Order: sequence, then C-alpha cells, then structure tokens
Amino acid sequence: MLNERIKPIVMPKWGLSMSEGKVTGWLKRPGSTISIGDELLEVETDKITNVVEAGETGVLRRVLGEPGTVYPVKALIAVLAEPDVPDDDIDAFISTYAVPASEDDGEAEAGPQYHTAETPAGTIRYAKRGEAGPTVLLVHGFGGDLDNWLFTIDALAEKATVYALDLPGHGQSTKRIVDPSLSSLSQAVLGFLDAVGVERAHFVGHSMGGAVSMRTALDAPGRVASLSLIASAGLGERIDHGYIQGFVGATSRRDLKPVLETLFADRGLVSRQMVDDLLKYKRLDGVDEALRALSASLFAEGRQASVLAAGIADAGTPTLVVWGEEDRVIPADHAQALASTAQVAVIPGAGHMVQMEAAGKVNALLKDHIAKAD
Amino acid sequence: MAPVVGIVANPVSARDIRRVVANATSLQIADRANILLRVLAALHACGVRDVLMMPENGGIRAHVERGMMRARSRGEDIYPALHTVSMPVTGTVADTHHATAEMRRAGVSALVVLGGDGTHRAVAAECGTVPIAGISTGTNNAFPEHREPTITGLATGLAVTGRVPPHIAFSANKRIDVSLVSGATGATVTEMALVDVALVTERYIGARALWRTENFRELYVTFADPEVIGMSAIAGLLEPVGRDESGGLMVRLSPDGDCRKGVTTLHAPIAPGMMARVGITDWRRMPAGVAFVPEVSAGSVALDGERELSFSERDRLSLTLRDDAFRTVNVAAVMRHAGQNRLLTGTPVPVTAAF
Amino acid sequence: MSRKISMKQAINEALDLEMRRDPTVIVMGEDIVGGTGAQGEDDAWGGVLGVTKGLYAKHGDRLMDTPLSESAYIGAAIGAAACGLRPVAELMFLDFMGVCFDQIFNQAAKFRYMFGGKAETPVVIRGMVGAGFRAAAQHSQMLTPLFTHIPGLKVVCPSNAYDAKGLLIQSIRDNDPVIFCEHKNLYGLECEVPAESYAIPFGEANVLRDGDDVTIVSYGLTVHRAMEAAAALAKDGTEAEVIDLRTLSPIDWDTIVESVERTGRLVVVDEAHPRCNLATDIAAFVGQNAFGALKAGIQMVTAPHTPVPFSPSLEDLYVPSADSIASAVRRTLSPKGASPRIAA
Amino acid sequence: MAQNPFPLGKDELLKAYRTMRTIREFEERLHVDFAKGDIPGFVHLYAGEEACATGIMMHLNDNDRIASTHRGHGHCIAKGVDVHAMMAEIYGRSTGACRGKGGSMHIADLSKGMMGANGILGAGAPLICGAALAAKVRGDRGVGITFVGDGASNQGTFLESLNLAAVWNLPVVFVVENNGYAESTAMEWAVSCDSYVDRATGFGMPGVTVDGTDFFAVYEAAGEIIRRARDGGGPALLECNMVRFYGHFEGDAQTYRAKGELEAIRASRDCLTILSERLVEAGVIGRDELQAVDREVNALIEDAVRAAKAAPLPVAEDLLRDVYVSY
Repeated sequence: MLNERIKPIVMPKWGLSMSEGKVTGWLKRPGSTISIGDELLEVETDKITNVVEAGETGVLRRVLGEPGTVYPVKALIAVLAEPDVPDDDIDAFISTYAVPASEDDGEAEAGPQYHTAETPAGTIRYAKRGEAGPTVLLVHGFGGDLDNWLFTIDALAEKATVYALDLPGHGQSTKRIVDPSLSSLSQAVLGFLDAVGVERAHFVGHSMGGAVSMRTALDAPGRVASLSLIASAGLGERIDHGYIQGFVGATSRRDLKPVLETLFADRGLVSRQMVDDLLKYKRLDGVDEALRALSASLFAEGRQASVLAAGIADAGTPTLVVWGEEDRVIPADHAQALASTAQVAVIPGAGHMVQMEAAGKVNALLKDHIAKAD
Repeated sequence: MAPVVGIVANPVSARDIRRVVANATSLQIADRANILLRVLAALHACGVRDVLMMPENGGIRAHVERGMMRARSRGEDIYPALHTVSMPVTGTVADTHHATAEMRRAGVSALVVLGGDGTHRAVAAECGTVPIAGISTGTNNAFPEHREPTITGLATGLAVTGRVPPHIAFSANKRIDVSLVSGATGATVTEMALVDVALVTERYIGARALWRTENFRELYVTFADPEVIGMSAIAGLLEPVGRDESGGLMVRLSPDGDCRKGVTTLHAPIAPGMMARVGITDWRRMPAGVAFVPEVSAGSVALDGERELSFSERDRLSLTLRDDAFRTVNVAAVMRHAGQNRLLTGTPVPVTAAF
Repeated sequence: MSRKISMKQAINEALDLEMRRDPTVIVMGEDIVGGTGAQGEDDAWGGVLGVTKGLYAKHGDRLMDTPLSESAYIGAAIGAAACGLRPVAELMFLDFMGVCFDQIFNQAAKFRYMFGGKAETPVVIRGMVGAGFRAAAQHSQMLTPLFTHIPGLKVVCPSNAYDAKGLLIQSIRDNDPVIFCEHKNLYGLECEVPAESYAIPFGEANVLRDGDDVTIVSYGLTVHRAMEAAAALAKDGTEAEVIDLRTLSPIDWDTIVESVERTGRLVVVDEAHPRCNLATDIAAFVGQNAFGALKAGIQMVTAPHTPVPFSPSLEDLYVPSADSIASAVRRTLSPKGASPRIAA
Repeated sequence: MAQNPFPLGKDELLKAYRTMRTIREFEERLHVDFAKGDIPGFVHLYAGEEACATGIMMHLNDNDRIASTHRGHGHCIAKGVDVHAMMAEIYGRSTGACRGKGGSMHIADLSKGMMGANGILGAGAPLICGAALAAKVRGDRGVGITFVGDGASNQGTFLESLNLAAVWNLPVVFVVENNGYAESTAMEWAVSCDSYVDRATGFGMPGVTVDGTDFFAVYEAAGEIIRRARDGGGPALLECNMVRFYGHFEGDAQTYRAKGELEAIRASRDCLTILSERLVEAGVIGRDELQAVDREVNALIEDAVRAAKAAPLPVAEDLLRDVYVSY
C-alpha cells in the first residue's frame, strides 16, 4: 500500500535498441513540486539526447541519478512522493527497489521488436505497441523511419493500439518505389492496413508522412479517423531545397551531419549514432534511387508539388496541426493553412523534429486529439 | 672397313595441323632421341662402330649426345661413334635431301630414317641403291612399318655386317614418279611418292597436310594395304595390293564427296582418328611403267599426304609407277633368318645352313 | 534486417549478394571451392579459412578453383575484367603478390592510363594480410603500402564486418582495380551488419571516436588497438579521436587534416614495416599541410623493420599494441612531445 | 580470269594483301623516320612477319580478343586498329589511339578486340585467358589469341597460362611467333625443349608448326585451330616459323646474325613476295591490281605520318587524367 504513494522515476527506454542512458543534468532541484509534463532531467543515449518529463505529480524527494553516469534502462534515478510520505519509507523503497525485468524478459513479454507485413507494395516493416483503445498509425517523413517515433509510440500506446511503419524506400521496408507519388505511398499505407487487418485508424503524419496521411484522408476518407499533421508537407509550397538536396546527396558523415542539424532547433541533439545510422540506411541498395525519385517528384526545385490544405479543410476530417516554431525545413507558418478548420499548435524551442525535441508536449496534444476524435 | 650406317632423323615430322583436327601423335624430341639411342645400341651390338648423322637444330642430336656421354661416363661402351655430315642447316626438307646425298657419297651401307612418309620420301629421292630402314615418327606412316626401333636397329646391323644374305636382307620397293610440265615456261618438275599421290581441286598448298575429302578427286597408290592410315587406306579397303607385287591401284572419287548417285560409298581412316565417307566412282590397277594422265585439270598434288605442287589447266601432269625403285631393309625377313640360324647365340648356325 | 555476424560471414555475404545481383561477377582462387577434381565432397574447403564456404552450392561454376598458379589466374581475372566481367580473385595470402605482381601493377593498374582512358578493369583481388596468426614471415605481412604506392590501384582494408561487407560490395561495383586486404585476425570479429546489400563509398574514413586532445589514425586490426588505447587514455582524461581510414587509396585526407587541426596532435598507427608506409605517408602529408596546427611532433607506431617472426613470444611484440599506442599519445602530450625521436 | 583455286574470294585475298602491305609500309616508314630522329622511345618492327598476323586475324571478328607483344604494330593493323590513330600514338600525339599515353608498346583498341601491345614479355597470355574466360562465361563464341615470341615463350606467365587454359578448357590460341631470336639470343639455345609442339603436348593441348612466311599455311592452320577453340574444343598452340627483317628494336645493328643471313631471308622468305607471286601466278589477281593497292597503302601511310606530325601534343592536364575511372 505504501508503495502506491511513492512514484519511482526510472531511466526511460527510448526506442527498442536503447539499453542504457547517461544522466547529463537535472532540470529540477530536489524538493521541487512536480506537475505532469514538467521537464525533470536530460538523458543522453547513443542516438539522441532528450528531456525526461514527469508523468506523475508529487515532490521530488530524492535525486539518485548522478550527472555523467550511465544507468541501465529502468534503473531508479529519482523518487517522487507527496510531502507526507515519511523519509524512512522512501529510503526503504529505494533500498528494496530492483530493476524490474531484464532486457531479455522484456522482449519475451513484448514479443519481437519489429514485424514485417507482405503488402502489394512489397515488404513493410512495422512496430506495434498497445492492445486496446483506438488504432493509431504513425507515418514518418522523407528519409525517416519508424524510429522517428521513438518518444511517441510508447506514450500513445498507453491508451491506444499504435502502429508505426517504414514507408517504401525507407527504413527496412522494400526499397522499391514503383511510382514516387503521394498517391502511391498512400496506396502502400492502405495496403499495409489491409495486411494487418486495420480498417480505420487515426493517422499521425510527420513531414512527408503528413502529406501521405492527407492524401489518404482525401482518397479513402472512410479509413482515416483523424489527422495529426506534424511539421507536415502538403500545407504550402515552401520547403528548404538545401536540406532536401543535402540529405539526398550526402554520402559521408562530414556531409550529412550539418544537414541533419537543420532538423533540430538544438543542433547538439544530432549524435554520432544518429548520423551513422542514417548513413547506414542511405548506403543500402535502392535507397539512393528511392530518395532521388521521391525528392524529384515531390520537392523538385525546392517547391512542394502537392498542396492539399484546401481539400483537407473541405473534407472535415478532425485535424490537429503541430509545428516546431524553429522549423528550418518547412516553415512553421504553413501551420496556418488549416487554422480555420483544425487545432493548431506551434511549439517554441523546437525544430522540424518537434515530436522528438518536444516529445512530452506533442504526445499530450496527440493523446488529447485522438481521444476527442475517436 | 666396318660398315657405316647413316641416320636421318627429322625433328619436325608430326607437327602439322592433324594434331588439331585429328588428335594425331606428336612424338616429343626427347622420345625421338631415345628411339635413336635404342637403334644405336642395337647397331653397336651387331658390330657397327660408326654412324653418320644428319645435323639438325631441333634438338635430337643434342639429346642423343647427352645420352651417349652419360653412358660413357658410367664406363659403358654400348654406342657406335657418332659423326655428323658437314652441311648448313636450313630447317627444311632440303636438309634431308642434302644429307642423304652426302651419306650416299660417303658410302654408308644403310640409312636408318626417323620420320613419317614425307621424310622417307625425301630420303628415297636421294638414296640411290642404299637400303632404307624406316622408323615411324610421323603422322600417317603408311610407308615405315610399326615396330620397336631396337629390332629395326638389330636387323639393320645384321644386314650391313653381312650376316644375312642380301637377297633376304633387302627388298625392292615401288614408287610413283610425278612429272609436271609448265604450260607457261615448258619447264618440268619431277617429284615422287612412296605410297600415294592424291589429286585435289584446290590449288593452294596451305598447311600442306591433307585431311579433307571434299576436293579429293584421284588417288594413285604403290600398294594398297587395308591396315594403314591415310589416303591410301581408301585403296586398301577397295582392293588390297601388296608391297611386293608389281603395280599399284588408281582410284577416282566423286566430286564434293557426293555419295549418292550410283557410286560406291566407303568409310576409310584417312587420317589418325578421322573416318571419312567418300564416294568412289572408279578404281583400277595401275601397271608399272605406264604413264597416267589424270582427269583433274587444275588443282594440287599431295605426295604421301602432303600437298606439294599445284597445277593449272595449262600445265601437263603425268604419273608413272615404277617397280624396284629403291631398297629397304626387310626387318621381318632378317629377324626370321636370325632366329632360324641362331645368329644371336654364342654359336650361330653357319650362314649357309639356312639354304 | 540487422544482426551480428563475423567479418568472414560478411565477406561471404557480400560475394553472395553481388553474384546474385550481377551475372558478370565471378569468383576465382586457389581452393575457394576446394576439392575440385578430387573424389571427396564438393565445396570441400570454401577457401583456406572457409570465407567462400557455401557459395559454390548457390552459384555453381561461377566459383572457380584455380591451379596454384597466381600469375596465370590473377592475370586471367584482370583480362576478364578488361573484357566486361567483374571477377573477384582471391590471392589467399597477399604475400603471394610476389609471384603475380606484374599482372597487378604493370597490367591492371596501367591499362586505363596507358590506353588513354579507353579501358576499364573492374577486378577485385582479395586476400589476407597481417600478423598474429603464427603464420611466419611469408604469410603475415601487411603489404598495403606497396599497393598504395601504385597509381591505378585502389586499396581497401576494413576493420570490421559492417565495413567489410559494404566495402567489398563497393569494390565489386567499382570500375577500377581494387586490392581488398582482409586482416586474418579480424575474420572472427562480429558486429551488427544489415542483411541487405549496401555499399560504403571509397575515400571516406570512419571516425570511430570523437576527441579533442589527440588524433589517432589507423586501419585494419590496429584500429582496435587504437580504440583500446583511447579507452585507457580516457581514464586519465585524454580524449583521443580515432580515425579508421577504411580505404588507403583513395585516402580521406580531409578527415585527417580536419581532426588534426582541431586536436593539434597526431599518432599514426600502421601494422606495416616502418619505412615508406601509410604512417610515414600520413605524417608527411599532415606535416606539409597542417604544420601550423601541430602542437607536438607526429608519432608513428608501426611494426619493426624486420620480417614477421614465427615464435608467439616474438610475434606478439611485432604488431603495434594498445600500450605502445597509448605511450605514443602520451609522448605527444608531454612537454618533450615535439622533440624528434628516432623510431626503432 | 582463271578459276580461283584459293580458299578465299578475290576480295578477301585483296584484303589480306592490303593488310600485309599496310603493315610492311607502316613499319618501313617507321624504320626511316626513326633513323631521322622523328620518333621518341622504342619501336620494334614487325616487317617480315606480316603473314602470321594477317593469316590469323582473317578468322577473327571484333568480339575476338588478342593480346599482343612489344612487336605489336602488325597485330594492331591486322586486327583493324585505325592506322592514323596508331601513327599518331607512336608520334606521342593527343590524337593517338591512346591519346599519346601509351606509345608504340601499348597501342590498344578494345573496341576492336585489341587488348594492347605489351611491354612486359609474356604478360599477354594470362590476360587472354581472362578474355577467353569472359567469352566462355558469356557464351558468345569469342576466342582469345595471345601472341608470344620465341623468347618470351620461356616466361612463367606463358607456361602457367598454357596450363590454366588447358585446365579450364578455354577458347585460347597461343601463337608462338618464332623468328629465331629472343632479342639477340638464338631460339635454339634459349628454348630447352626444342619444340613448341612438345611444349603444348606437355600441357595437354595440341600444337602445330607452320611456315609463318606462307600466308595460306598460317591461314589454314589458324582456321582449324580457331574453329576448334570457338566450338569448345579447347586451347591449342600454333608455332609460326618466320623471319624478322629488322633488329630487335630500331637501332639494333644485328651483329649477332650470320653473314648474309638477312639478305638470304629477304630474298627467299619474304611473305609478301611469296603471297603476291602466288596470287599473280594463279591468275586470280593481276599485278596491276596489287600495284594499285600498293599506291593506296603508300598514300594512307603518307597521310598518317603527315596527320601525326600535324596533330597536337598532349597538354599538362592530360598528365593527371585517366589514372582511374573515378577516384
């Protein structure tokens, strides 16, 4: 009974390959009163550095994670409790805390980390989290993959069945893109939903994935319960030509790193691992062709070929638009294209990868929007 | 004076295109030298102390000399002394002609020849009455008989040392003389063949060897042995004619190897490993001393399997078979005689006892 | 999909994938199938250390055992490349280059230049390099500098399974002759490698570790020794940047110079003999092009000027160790770091 | 005109004659111009050996590959390499077959199946095994011909290639151009086994020796050997006994030759004379027709020399070009 009032803060697991993280610094002092969504500390992984937000309320009674020290996932790094919980109870809690479930056990419970589905467009890799509630589909952007939803998928899965897929030409899905158009990608997404037996889902699309989601809402309105458009393409013509060119053309870490820094408000978030992982993806056979074909078809000459805002406004699909204020790839003012019909949130201090840079805020918006639309 | 034996060993026989078209033998130089060493040992065993050899640059003599030197250094005295005809080496058939003539002049008692039909033909052209002991190292080899060269050496040694009477030791051979009178200049070229003369319609000499039958028109043979290889096999398989009977055989073949219209079709081993179907329109005996004028008006003449001469409509070609044209060592007869008279035992039967 | 496989498996997989992709790819070498013409099993060896094992079952006669006749078959691979195939010829131990070097450096390397740019020779010659296998002086050398010296050749030396696969695929697709050097002591080393095909471009060094205090440049096996040294140095507060060259020709000068301009200190590690090797080459280049950035004399850590010895006690002294690399780094950090030192 | 008794039609015979005459004229012109100091570097002349290259190359098409030697001009011309490009190359001009980067010893034209003259003796044999392997893998019935002199026939590369070609049953023809001299050393001394046919036999393939000064002898033997290789019959060796009219290289005083040797071979073993006499004697081609070819060839060579001398030299940026396809 006692433990219910003591709330452990543990090293989070961001993404399926994360096994440990380094505490880089605390943003709240011991004794602070914490509300849900408050930024508690910064954690650095080999992939990315991010802020851990509070998921509970209480007083920060103990800070255990030492800055500069690496902790395994789920290790206890702080304790939240109401002021009336005795210190002895908290000490007892800490001394008996055991890191629950080792990595292997966790995998065994959750099943394989990634799945593949055979679709008319080819093999599609996806991840699935959660068992209940509304079905949500996460659609990444140009050059991305399902790990772009590192900080999103588990948060949404608390109250939904969440799918995240790799679009054709991306991640570990087929690299073959027959027709580099939004319609073709939308068809591939619908084919994926058919393959996993989902009739209708809440679409969450980032960047190009937002445009794919909009295309799907227009072509197959019955299958799109709602739209959440994050830094989405398809809401205006502008897009940073230099970013697209640079991303497609980069073959070395030296070339790619500055390009990736464009994606974030905080350039320091681009880690060596993130660059290496993207280079490894870009070296795969077929990726270069796929990216070139898509960029030529969708973003030629630095202009977006498809602007779907008007159609979406008319269609009446419940829509959320989220943007990072400092987005240097697609300008944040594109958010206003749907201002009259959608909920629009522009988040300060975040760039194009707003769902990673301000995960807590974006996740809260998504949960709220999906709950309302369902 | 002890008899001297001449040796003509051709280093370049069995090098022609039939190695490619028909898997024909190519006897290595080192093996030719080994053959020669065996012959030399046999001659020495019969009392021959000196041999006179044709010089060549093909390596045979160098190998032979090395073998003899090794025997000497082991203290063995099993070879006769080896002398070389003093003459320039051209690497062509002229060397054989030249060396044979020199040996004849030097008075050799017999000529041991290593080569094919072509080499024997070149020797026969110059050897006069000196008997030939042939050893086959060539391709078609209808003329030299096949046997272990040691035996040929023994027979030659026995013959030249007088231990076998000449009428047994030596036999007469036939040949066909070919005469070609140029229509343009009036000049006459004469050639000869020991076994066969083949007339083909193509006029270029090319790679010399004869292995295609489609242009083959006429065949003249001194003997027709069904056991031999080459164009003369065609005659042998139609009507055998012995080496020791008078006259030969003339065969006409159908144009372009046509085997259909009323002609006799024959399968014959015209080269090693090559069975050919030929159409025969006619064949008849070729008596000695009668000049034959062929029907083919232009083409080339292959002598013992190699194209040598070409002729046109303006030229006049005639062929005449001659009996008793030159002599060979009759190895079979010599050895039979040696056995019957125990010539190689410690106490040979007196020579006269054989009669 | 990514999974852990060894460098040996990665090379096998690269050959398999490229043979599937491109029918002009053929693979030849001594015993790469094994047992050809013998009475026992097909595919008896799959290479002397089993690198090509199993490929014969998948690709049949496109895997060709050769006579022990390097001049002839390396030359044949080069001739076939000049006629439109993409042969991968295994030279087993690259030490054997001595008997076929003419075909490599006078023929393959020169065709394009000598023929006025009208020839392409997309041949890959792969073989084992490096000491530590108790294989003695004629099966253990790091002869990479000899190949690197020759214009017209490209020289690759991966340090891990991921790089080996991507670099070998690039080598096969490359239109120039490539010498692909496989350190025999890395064959068993595993790392995450995608199952798909991918190519790593030439001339791009891999920065394995970031650091601001000193730059350590190496390739092949000694990259791992450099990483060990860097880990040890980090405990003392020295952060070393470790650069794995991956390809020696072309070489990524930019990454080296940019790093040295930041750290001001350079240690070059080369398993080759000390004279005219990659270490001297890089040291000279940095001395010429980034002298102003240097805070200390450049240190070179190499094998000694001796043949590779046989006895384990000697061979273990032969290959540059993590300790010797760390010591070299410390020399660059000491006040006397800039003073000249004559290498043994 | 008389009936043609030859295995080639009149046009083909004229082509063979033209090829041989072009080689002769090309080489004799180089002999003169080299002595004048017009030509840089080494040149090795093929004059006297024309029947061999021509008799063999008449059986080949652009898909068949040849690997040549340092004495490669004749092989190039017979294989169809452009004479102007060759001459410009020998003069070191940017219009040369190799843009002035190769010179006499490295003339190549892969589009014609000419894989290069080669300054390394015996190096062509392994390469042509590879070319033949490529043809075999593709199944395109191509053959590979490698030329080697009697001297380089002692190279390990050549002997290893005989073995490899036999083991892999490659469509390769090994042509030994036996002109009697390895540079200055006599073949009889330097070649231990005395007979190339023996060498071939020792490596499990047939060997044939022909008179290399007789175009028809070479043509016919090469035809059989090449057809056999094309049909999958495997490798073979063809020895052409021939004569070299000039020294090993230009400037060689040839003091190793016997007195009167050169005069004798020029008088009796000139393959061009032998061919033209036979053509005229057979009444197939008139002497006037041959003389017309001679005049055309002479004009061609004259023009090639004029164009080569007028052509630009390579410039500084060419120094660094074409080391790699990409780097």
